Amino acid sequence: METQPILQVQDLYKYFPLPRDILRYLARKPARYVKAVDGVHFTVSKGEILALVGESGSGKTTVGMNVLGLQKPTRGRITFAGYNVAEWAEGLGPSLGVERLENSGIDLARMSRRERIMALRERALMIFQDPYESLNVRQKVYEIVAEPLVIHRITQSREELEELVRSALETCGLVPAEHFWHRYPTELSGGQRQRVAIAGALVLNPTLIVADEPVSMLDVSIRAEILSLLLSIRQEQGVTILYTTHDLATAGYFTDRMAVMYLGRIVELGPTRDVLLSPLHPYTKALISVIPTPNPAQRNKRVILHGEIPNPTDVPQGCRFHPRCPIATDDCLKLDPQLRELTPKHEVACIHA
Amino acid sequence: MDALKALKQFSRNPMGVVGAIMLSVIVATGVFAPILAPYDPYARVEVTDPAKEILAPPDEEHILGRDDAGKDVFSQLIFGVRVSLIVGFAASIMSMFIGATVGILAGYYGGRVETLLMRLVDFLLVIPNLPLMLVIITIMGRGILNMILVIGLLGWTWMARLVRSQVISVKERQFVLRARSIGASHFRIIIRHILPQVVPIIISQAVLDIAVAILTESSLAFLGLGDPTLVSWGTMLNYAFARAISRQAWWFLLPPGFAIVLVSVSLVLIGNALEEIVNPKLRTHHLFDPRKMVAAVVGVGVPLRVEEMME
Amino acid sequence: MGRRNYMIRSVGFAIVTLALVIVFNFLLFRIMPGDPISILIHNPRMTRESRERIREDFGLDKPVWLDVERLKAGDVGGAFDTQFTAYVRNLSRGNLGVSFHTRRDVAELLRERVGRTVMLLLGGEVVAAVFGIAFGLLAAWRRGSWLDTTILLWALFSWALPTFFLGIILLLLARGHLPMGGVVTPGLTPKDGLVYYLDVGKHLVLPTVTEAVVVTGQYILIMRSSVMEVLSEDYIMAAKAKGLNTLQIMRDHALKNAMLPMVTIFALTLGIMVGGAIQVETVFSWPGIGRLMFEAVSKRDYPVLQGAFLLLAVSVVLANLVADLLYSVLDPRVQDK
Amino acid sequence: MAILEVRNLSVEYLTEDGVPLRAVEDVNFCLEEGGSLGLVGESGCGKTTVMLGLLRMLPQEGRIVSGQVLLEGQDLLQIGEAKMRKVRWKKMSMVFQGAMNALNPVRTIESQIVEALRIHDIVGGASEARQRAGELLEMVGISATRGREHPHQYSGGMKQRAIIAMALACEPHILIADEPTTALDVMIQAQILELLERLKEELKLSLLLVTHDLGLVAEVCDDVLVMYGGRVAEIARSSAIFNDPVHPYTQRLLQAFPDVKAPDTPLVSIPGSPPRLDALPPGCRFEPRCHLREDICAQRIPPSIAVNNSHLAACHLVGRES
Repeated sequence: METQPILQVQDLYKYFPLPRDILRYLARKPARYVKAVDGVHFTVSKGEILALVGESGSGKTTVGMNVLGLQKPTRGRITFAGYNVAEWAEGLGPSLGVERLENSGIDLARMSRRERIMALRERALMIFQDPYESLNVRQKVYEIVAEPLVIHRITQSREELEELVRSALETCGLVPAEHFWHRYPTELSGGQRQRVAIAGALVLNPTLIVADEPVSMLDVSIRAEILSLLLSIRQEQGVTILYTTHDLATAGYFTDRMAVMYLGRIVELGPTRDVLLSPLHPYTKALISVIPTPNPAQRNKRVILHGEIPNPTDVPQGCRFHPRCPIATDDCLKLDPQLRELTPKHEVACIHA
Repeated sequence: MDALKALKQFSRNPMGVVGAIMLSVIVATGVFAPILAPYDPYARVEVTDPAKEILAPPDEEHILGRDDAGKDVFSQLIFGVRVSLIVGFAASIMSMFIGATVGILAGYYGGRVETLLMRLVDFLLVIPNLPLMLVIITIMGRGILNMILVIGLLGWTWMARLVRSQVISVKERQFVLRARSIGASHFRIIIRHILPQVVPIIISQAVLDIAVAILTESSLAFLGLGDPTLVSWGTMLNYAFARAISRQAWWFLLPPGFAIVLVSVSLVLIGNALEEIVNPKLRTHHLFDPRKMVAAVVGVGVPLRVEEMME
Repeated sequence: MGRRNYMIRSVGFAIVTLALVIVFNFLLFRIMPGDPISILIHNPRMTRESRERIREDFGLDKPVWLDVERLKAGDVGGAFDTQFTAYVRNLSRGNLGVSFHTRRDVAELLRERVGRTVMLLLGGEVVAAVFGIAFGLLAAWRRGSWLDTTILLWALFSWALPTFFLGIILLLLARGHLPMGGVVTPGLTPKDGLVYYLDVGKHLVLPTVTEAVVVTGQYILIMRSSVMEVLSEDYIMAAKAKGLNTLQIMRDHALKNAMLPMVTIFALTLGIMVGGAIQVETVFSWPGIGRLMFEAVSKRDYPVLQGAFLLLAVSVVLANLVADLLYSVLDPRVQDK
Repeated sequence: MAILEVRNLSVEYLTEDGVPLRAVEDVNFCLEEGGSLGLVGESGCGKTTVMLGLLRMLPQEGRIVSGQVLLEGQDLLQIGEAKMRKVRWKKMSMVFQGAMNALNPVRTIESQIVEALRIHDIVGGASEARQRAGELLEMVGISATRGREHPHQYSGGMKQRAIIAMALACEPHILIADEPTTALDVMIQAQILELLERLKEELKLSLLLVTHDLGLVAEVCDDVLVMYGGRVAEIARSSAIFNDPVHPYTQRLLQAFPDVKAPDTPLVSIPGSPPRLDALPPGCRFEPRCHLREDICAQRIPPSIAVNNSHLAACHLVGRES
């Protein structure tokens, strides 16, 4: 696979201020923050599928939102197609040396803020967790899929619009498209709804798709279909996919690389197969060991971590995992380990690995 | 939920249907008042028979008798529909627009906009309405326009609160985030994605607001603040209470009162039926003795829809 | 945010609201078209003395808000010697002006009558709350039954009833059985002991019932849907699975949870009840604040109107504050909000 | 010995138009004393309806059309409501799906446990009840002092523990767990699972686990019942279901279930989606999606055929090839 980076996340921090308590405010105590993302970096190549896995509160969804420019990073830089996304979305003007969006001939520097946001929205899209929730039940399938085209003024002609919607729906397996597009989402099954949602993103020919738990609300029997649909989209259109999930098992089936997140940090990053079959970080090891497998013969030793993920307002000193780590030593209290490459392309943030 | 389905659901609610029929009859009465009324409500009728009093109980000429000024009560009653409906609808449309706009802006934008707007709402909400209206109309002068303005400008607080809370829950939903992620502008999100979700609630509240406006108008008129140039039920009652109660002139006293009740009951029945459609939480509950179900078998309670069962 | 914060916030809001009420009340009688006070001053029937007294009371020779001239001259203290500060000063001394009509001190007029209105409101609120809660609970519990339908219809009907008309009907119906108006039969005084109080009680029946009906319907409707919402929660199902019978579930789980929002509702409807009191007192010639306002309206007695409105508004604001504080004590979830 | 036996259970829901819909049809199974049975299926397969039926807690629109629910030989569908209340929690208690909502938000955790104890006269005085509630909380790994707190002060995992403590308050014989871990994170899931397994051994509970998660069942259950479209598809010992599934649905479902330890195995999906209750296929419920379907499958509902004495499958093709 080509290794041209399309997305670079460098030193990303996203802190959410807690609502300020009146008394604290009067006492001039500093505001407290939820440290949702606390120093994350990774790179995604064009056409690659990267899984961001972690439990709730690990910050994986926040990373996705920042990548799309739907939230503004507290600190750090996200570069998508050569542009700083945060500034792009905020319209603060182009940074870095690259002046042109690759292959498009668009000069971002000359665009208004709104135009810049639109240029980003057109290229980086999101697929959501819950197809029952992510579609407006008062819109018909056709309106849902056509809406992005209308917003981005892709075409003026009705026929062309219809054609684009049709082809997006049919790419997503809703054949024939006419059979579906007059219906409301409530008349479709869960799997079909998620296909509609994917078609609604695909119709813009995006460069990047952030898929946030796209199958976790679906029945097991239809998950594979949706995952292979995402795979084929990558194959045929070269779309880069950032797959955020808590489910290591589904991630194992279709992602190239995997980043395991814990409390706002990536603790392990490497090729999916390597991470799942020979995990290096104690957290990853524990996580993999507790995932139930449908095979009673394979009931192996579970490594159950006790306690819960600490509150992201009070991140533990040193290694953030040490309070729950089965192999923690005194050094772990002092050192905040950074990612280092242990085996080729397989990075881990643990001093004991 | 599309309009057709809502209409179907509405037609299943007997109270709502009764209310709708009542209201249509009342509206028709208002529209055709000049045809229906046997006399000019503003003119005193010549009392030819000197044996008869001016304030007279019903007879074959005046089916609801005459008031103490010699005017036909029935005709006044029919023309009174107009004032009630005009004030009710105009004021509630006004408060619907203000309330919905404030609610949507506060709910959608949040932050300072919300704090500011909702503080204003809370302020207006705790100020006792009727005394305030009393004061304002006393100062500004009586008249139907002032009446509409005062009721409309002070009666939007519930609407704003209701819409805001609804918008807050709608805007947290994923399809709104999705709309943002495909580049939809705030305007588009509000109009295309949020408004359709809150319109049912706005309508069901607006219907109730019409009733409130009509009741308020009649109360103010009863307290002597009605438009002196128009026949309104409240004004009729104001006169009747001042001059006819001691003489037991029930024909002058009761009809306008019952007319008000009729209008507001019809609106309340409709509003209640709409609310039951709009708020699905009013539909299921867990306290039920299954043996009664077996006994009753069909047609009890509000059954689930198929989609809900599948989830 | 803790409970303490919530309370501070409520108190803060109440203070701001009170300040706004005062400014608003000041404004209402000066900025409105037709400016009542200037009308008054030009009233030829006024004696010279009372005109002077009003002029002084209202500080009419001074600017409305701020004396810019004196501020420019550096006299900061004097710059605030305005109509508004005069108004606030009078207010803080309990001086609400003098009635145009009776020439009596407004504060005194209000003081005389406030007890009777409070009696009415309190009685009405208690009766309405008891019936509203009981019937709302009953209707929600028996949802879909004829009982529910009956209660619902009654609630909707009473909600749709104009207060004054209900008063008139009761007046007609009770003719000969109960006193038609006033507080007490003329001639009786507190010295008559029990007879006096029984007589007052009799006079109270009709106004209280009317006042209660104003909001009972509303309470029933809100309680009914509140209980119904609670009953659709999972913890009700859990309680049933625990083996609780219906009565226990209603008493131990549904009632308290459904009652919480009612606390706020009780206070909010006080504003409506105050409006009801004006009508009730008018119909039953009950000499309280409401009747006073009605008379003031017909006689254009602005100082009385202004004073009565201020009193009512302040009371409702304070009642809401109490409800807010009570709510924060009753609902354990406040700590999370 | 079977502690709970369900025979020919059928449940219907009434739609708005008064049309009855079969949500559960002709379901039979046994729960062995001290055993554990997993009730598995996808959404809408009727598993939750079966569970609610056992406790006679169906929503207003649902009714049991036929069948027997034998608890220690006694048919629960024949006894009065007052007696049924004594069965609930005392004999059969349950852990709910969505722990967040199964606790009353305005009452303390302790008072909700105490309530269960007192309803069933487990303890005498109030202080004794509180004492016992504390013990129960400690048993599930919550410090007794935190019993005075309200649910919103607990994390999701703690709420689920508290609910388990509450469920075990009256020392029931049977514990029904409906998706006990679904809304929880993987690690918390594992903690809860470990807790359930430990308590099951210690307290000699019989466990009925209702879930969509085959992995969970494989970890916990001795027997597995697979439901599809309101009917039993296959029921067998756990090892048989996972190693030698007979019903095509079970086979496909297993292949569709990703195994984290074998990321190279291809993932299979079942085309189409589960049937809607208002449009059930006339024959085998799985026929429209089945890769092995034959003409007969569309015409006749397949009977339960015994593969061996502990293995039943409702498929026309069972025993064909061999």
